[in-house]
Amino acid sequence: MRDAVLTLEIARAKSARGVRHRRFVDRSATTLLWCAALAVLALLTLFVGYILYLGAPAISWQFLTSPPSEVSAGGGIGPEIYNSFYILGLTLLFTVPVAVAAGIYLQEYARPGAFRTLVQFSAESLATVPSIVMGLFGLLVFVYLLRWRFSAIGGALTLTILNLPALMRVTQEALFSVPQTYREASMALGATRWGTIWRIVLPSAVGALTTGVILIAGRIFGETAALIYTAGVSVAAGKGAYDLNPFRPAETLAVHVWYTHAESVVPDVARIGNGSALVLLVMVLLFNVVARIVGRSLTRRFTGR
Amino acid sequence: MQLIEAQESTGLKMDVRDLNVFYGSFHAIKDANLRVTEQMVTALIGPSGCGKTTFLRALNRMHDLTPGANVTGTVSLDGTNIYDSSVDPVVVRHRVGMVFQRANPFPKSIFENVVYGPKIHGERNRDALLSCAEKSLRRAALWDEVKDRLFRSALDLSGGQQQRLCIARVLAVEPEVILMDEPASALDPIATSKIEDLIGELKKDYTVVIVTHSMQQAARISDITAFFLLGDLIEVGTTSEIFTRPKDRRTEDYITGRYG
Amino acid sequence: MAAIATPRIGVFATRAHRQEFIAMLVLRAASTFVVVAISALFLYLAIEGTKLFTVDHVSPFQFLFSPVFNPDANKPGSLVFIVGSLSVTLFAVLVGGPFGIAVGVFLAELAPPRMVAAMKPAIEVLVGIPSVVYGWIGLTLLVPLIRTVTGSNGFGLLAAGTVLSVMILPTVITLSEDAMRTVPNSLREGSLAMGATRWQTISRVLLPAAASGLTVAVILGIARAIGETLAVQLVIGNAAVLPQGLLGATAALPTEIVIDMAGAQQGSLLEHALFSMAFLLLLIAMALILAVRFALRKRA
Amino acid sequence: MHKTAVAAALFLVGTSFVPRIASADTSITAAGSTALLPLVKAAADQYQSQHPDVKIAVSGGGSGTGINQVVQKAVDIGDSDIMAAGHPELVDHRVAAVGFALIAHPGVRVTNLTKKQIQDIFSEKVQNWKDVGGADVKITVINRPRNSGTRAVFTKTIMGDVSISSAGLTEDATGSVVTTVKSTPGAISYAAFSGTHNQQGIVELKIDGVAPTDENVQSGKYPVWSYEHMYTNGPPNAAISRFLAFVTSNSELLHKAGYILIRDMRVHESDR
Repeated sequence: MRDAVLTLEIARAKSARGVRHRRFVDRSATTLLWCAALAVLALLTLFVGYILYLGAPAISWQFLTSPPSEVSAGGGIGPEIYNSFYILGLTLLFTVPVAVAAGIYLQEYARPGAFRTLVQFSAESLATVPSIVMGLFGLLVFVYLLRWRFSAIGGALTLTILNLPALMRVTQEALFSVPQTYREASMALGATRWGTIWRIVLPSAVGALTTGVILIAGRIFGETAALIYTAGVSVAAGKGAYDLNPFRPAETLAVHVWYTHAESVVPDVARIGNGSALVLLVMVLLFNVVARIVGRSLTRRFTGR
Repeated sequence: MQLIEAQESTGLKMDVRDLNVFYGSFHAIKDANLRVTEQMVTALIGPSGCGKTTFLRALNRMHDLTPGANVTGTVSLDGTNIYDSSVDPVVVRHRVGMVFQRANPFPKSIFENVVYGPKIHGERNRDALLSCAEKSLRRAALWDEVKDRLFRSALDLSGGQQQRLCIARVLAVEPEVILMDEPASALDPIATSKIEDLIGELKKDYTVVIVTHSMQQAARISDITAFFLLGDLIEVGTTSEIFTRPKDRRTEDYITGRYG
Repeated sequence: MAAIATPRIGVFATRAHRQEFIAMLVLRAASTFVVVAISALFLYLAIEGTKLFTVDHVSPFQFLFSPVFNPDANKPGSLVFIVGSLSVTLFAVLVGGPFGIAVGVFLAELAPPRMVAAMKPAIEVLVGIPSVVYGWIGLTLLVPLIRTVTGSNGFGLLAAGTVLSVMILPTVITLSEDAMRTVPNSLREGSLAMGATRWQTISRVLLPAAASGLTVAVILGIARAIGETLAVQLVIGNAAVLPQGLLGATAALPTEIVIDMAGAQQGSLLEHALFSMAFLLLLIAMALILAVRFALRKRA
Repeated sequence: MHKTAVAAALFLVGTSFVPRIASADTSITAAGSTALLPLVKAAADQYQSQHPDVKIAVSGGGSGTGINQVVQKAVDIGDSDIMAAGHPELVDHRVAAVGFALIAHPGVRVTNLTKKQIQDIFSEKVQNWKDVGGADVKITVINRPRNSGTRAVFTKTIMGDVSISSAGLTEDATGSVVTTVKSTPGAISYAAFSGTHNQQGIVELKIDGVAPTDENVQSGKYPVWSYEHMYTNGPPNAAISRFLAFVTSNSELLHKAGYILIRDMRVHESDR
């Protein structure tokens, strides 16, 4: 009898220690995970702060608007900013319709089967193609095969293919988030599949879709490796730098950062790199903010919420 | 009144023969046969999971939308099998409308919800759409409650109002048959009674097939009742027959409350 | 009553049918384009990437396993770049992988909603920062730091690996968070109900349950790392030698391509060798996708 | 969606006419060597401001790209630091000469190296600056990529048969070479005068006691120099000839950009 009581006591003491130990491990792990997450935020703050610190002195109206210099100090990034937006616009013009259409097909139409599997596998494969490899493909097709030389349109088409999978994914996710009941209600009223998609599904998804597109636009804006051998590393002189003709070489801002460091001989490389990096970063932040605002307001407008 | 008499007194709207529905390898409906009579309310009752809703969705080819669902047998609408390869499911759904268990208004204004059907079927004239909206909302006994806020979001309506809006939306398409899948199950008693009154009104012009989990509701509003159990259609009869003199033992057990 | 076989409201129904038909055609065409794009890419690179073997008669074995890269002397051995690529990627996965998974687990299991709300846009921004800006930060902040601390010249495996570790974070975080969220709640509740602590639940029940999803997160992290070009090129040192320890300068497949492509004459052995490297990168990417499919199939 | 698709189609159709419209003007395209790019670009800027009817598009890409594209007639002018061997159809236009300086980080405390010492450094026989009379600092060799014209000139004029060790760092181009030498203690590399003369924070080393100046290049005392080439596929037309003449003769621009006028050269390639 006494022995039994004693055993129980020991067991209790042991389990109390076990509980303390388990609680300790739990707390430590929790703390560690918190630290990891905070480290990500800290890292981002560090990057933004650092680039801001480096780049702010370089920024001036003159820097943002004047043409780059090849030889002497004092070059700006005006044409590069223009080209970045120009190629971004072209890319979106091509990639959004194709990606949205393919996304709709996969999400709303395709039945499980060989064709859907093929399209999905193609999209996944395309998504992992390194951007430099895509750049070489662009070089082969647009520069060598079609003889377009280095051109804005060649760059834009290369980026179109590069960003198709991401945009398809955004489309599929936006469509997936539309409740199935909307589709059923519409079909039960005698709407066709396309009628349902056009009038109900797309308007409901347009907010999420736009947010996704703008976020990807931010990435297209900063793309570099795929453009070096397709859109080239130079801008035309004078007013020609702001040409609307897509068949001209068009160095973008991100390419300029690399190019200035790697290839140019101007003495103020650091200033140009710092300033350009800051502009790129600000654009990314801007795209993120705009994506959320526009997405929210479109959702409100198209769904009456 | 006997079932046969009742059906002969009006007319046969839909005729379901040897209907089987599979979800993948799961056999959800087994050899069901049912005749749906014009201008009457047919209620489908049975315990949860017995296949009532599955059966209902077979009547306007909603299973086309469910990947993996497979339907065999025939469902005739005015003598034409709606599963025939020459038949367009879109036209079927145009003629056989459906109201769902949970109100599912589109995230648009009340007006846009009601005129959605006419719009997709090609009506562009705004006056015509407006008068159609008013007519449908009046028929759904909702007009007085929403006439001042037609262009506000439908999602701001109460649950009961939303469900009547969904009925109005179906009415605007001018279907011949209205399928209702437990339309009042998510509503409070007052809203429920409004819907029930509405169904009573509707059968003057339409053929209604309604799934309900409430035997009282079936007794109150239907003319004909079909009892389902585990994918089998056990028994069909006039509502009074089923509730007073069921032929099958299982029906009786259910009516008297021996199943959940 | 007209038969349903012929549309009741004739003209509108046919119009709708026409639209449906055209829509279907357009959507299918767009989907087909995706297939055509990847096929053309693969085909083109396969043709250009094998000219080294078919036109220049270099043995694939020499290309893959010889460390001597001297195209002028017909010696396009790419072992250095292959090993370089694998080393920086391995480094990135060893550092960024666990870190990213930890943050993913945190977001799915522990983070209060406000923390999630703060982290999501932060991760989006990390994805959005152009790789050349990562490279720039590496070049102006990390390389001097390594130089000061270790006394090496700062360029090399350590710098490149560190930059890549940060760059794969968003991919790994997002995908591992998704993987954790797909674990059914019943497992979570079951474990907690038996008196397990939160950490025990995570480590013994949830992580194993999410294993295939986490594997996918890491694999796609690898895919991101192995193809990264400019951020690596700016800090790796671009020395065509096998990495001599963590501080040694070396080169990777993408960096070698971007450096030598500009000077390569069309049809030269060098150009063919560079395209072979690009093709190799493509094959690695494809292999990773197959690995993802395999990992996901195991779960199903 | 319809509208976007239609717009995209219209745009594509529309843009396919643009090159034809553009070619109605006098239009010259040049691509290639990045060592020559600053000069060609600056010259194009000036030339266009004097001749508004002429449009000149200049892009880089590297010497190899320049030769590739002019061979394929994708550009009118291919810029190159190196001779285009094996392409008899190309016509060589030497537009300038340029010298190349050996540059080092100031901390190495060396101002002069012999040819032999340079060979030892770049073949990694010597790995510390103290072995060539400088500070006790490890040598970091920085090279240019394999097909770089600069590297070719350096190899030909200094290294001879001694091969460059592949253990050194590689930087893409003149600009990054200079930046990296500036920031890396113990670094040594080589780059065109156009990229080194106007820089602070680096030392330009004498070779066998001869300073890297334009004057020494012109007189033939300083060994590391080469011509810069602008290739046309067949004889150039009148417009291109005029532009090439402008590049070759614009002494002010050439000097500013760090190049040497051909007519100022008192030695020739064949003299070496």
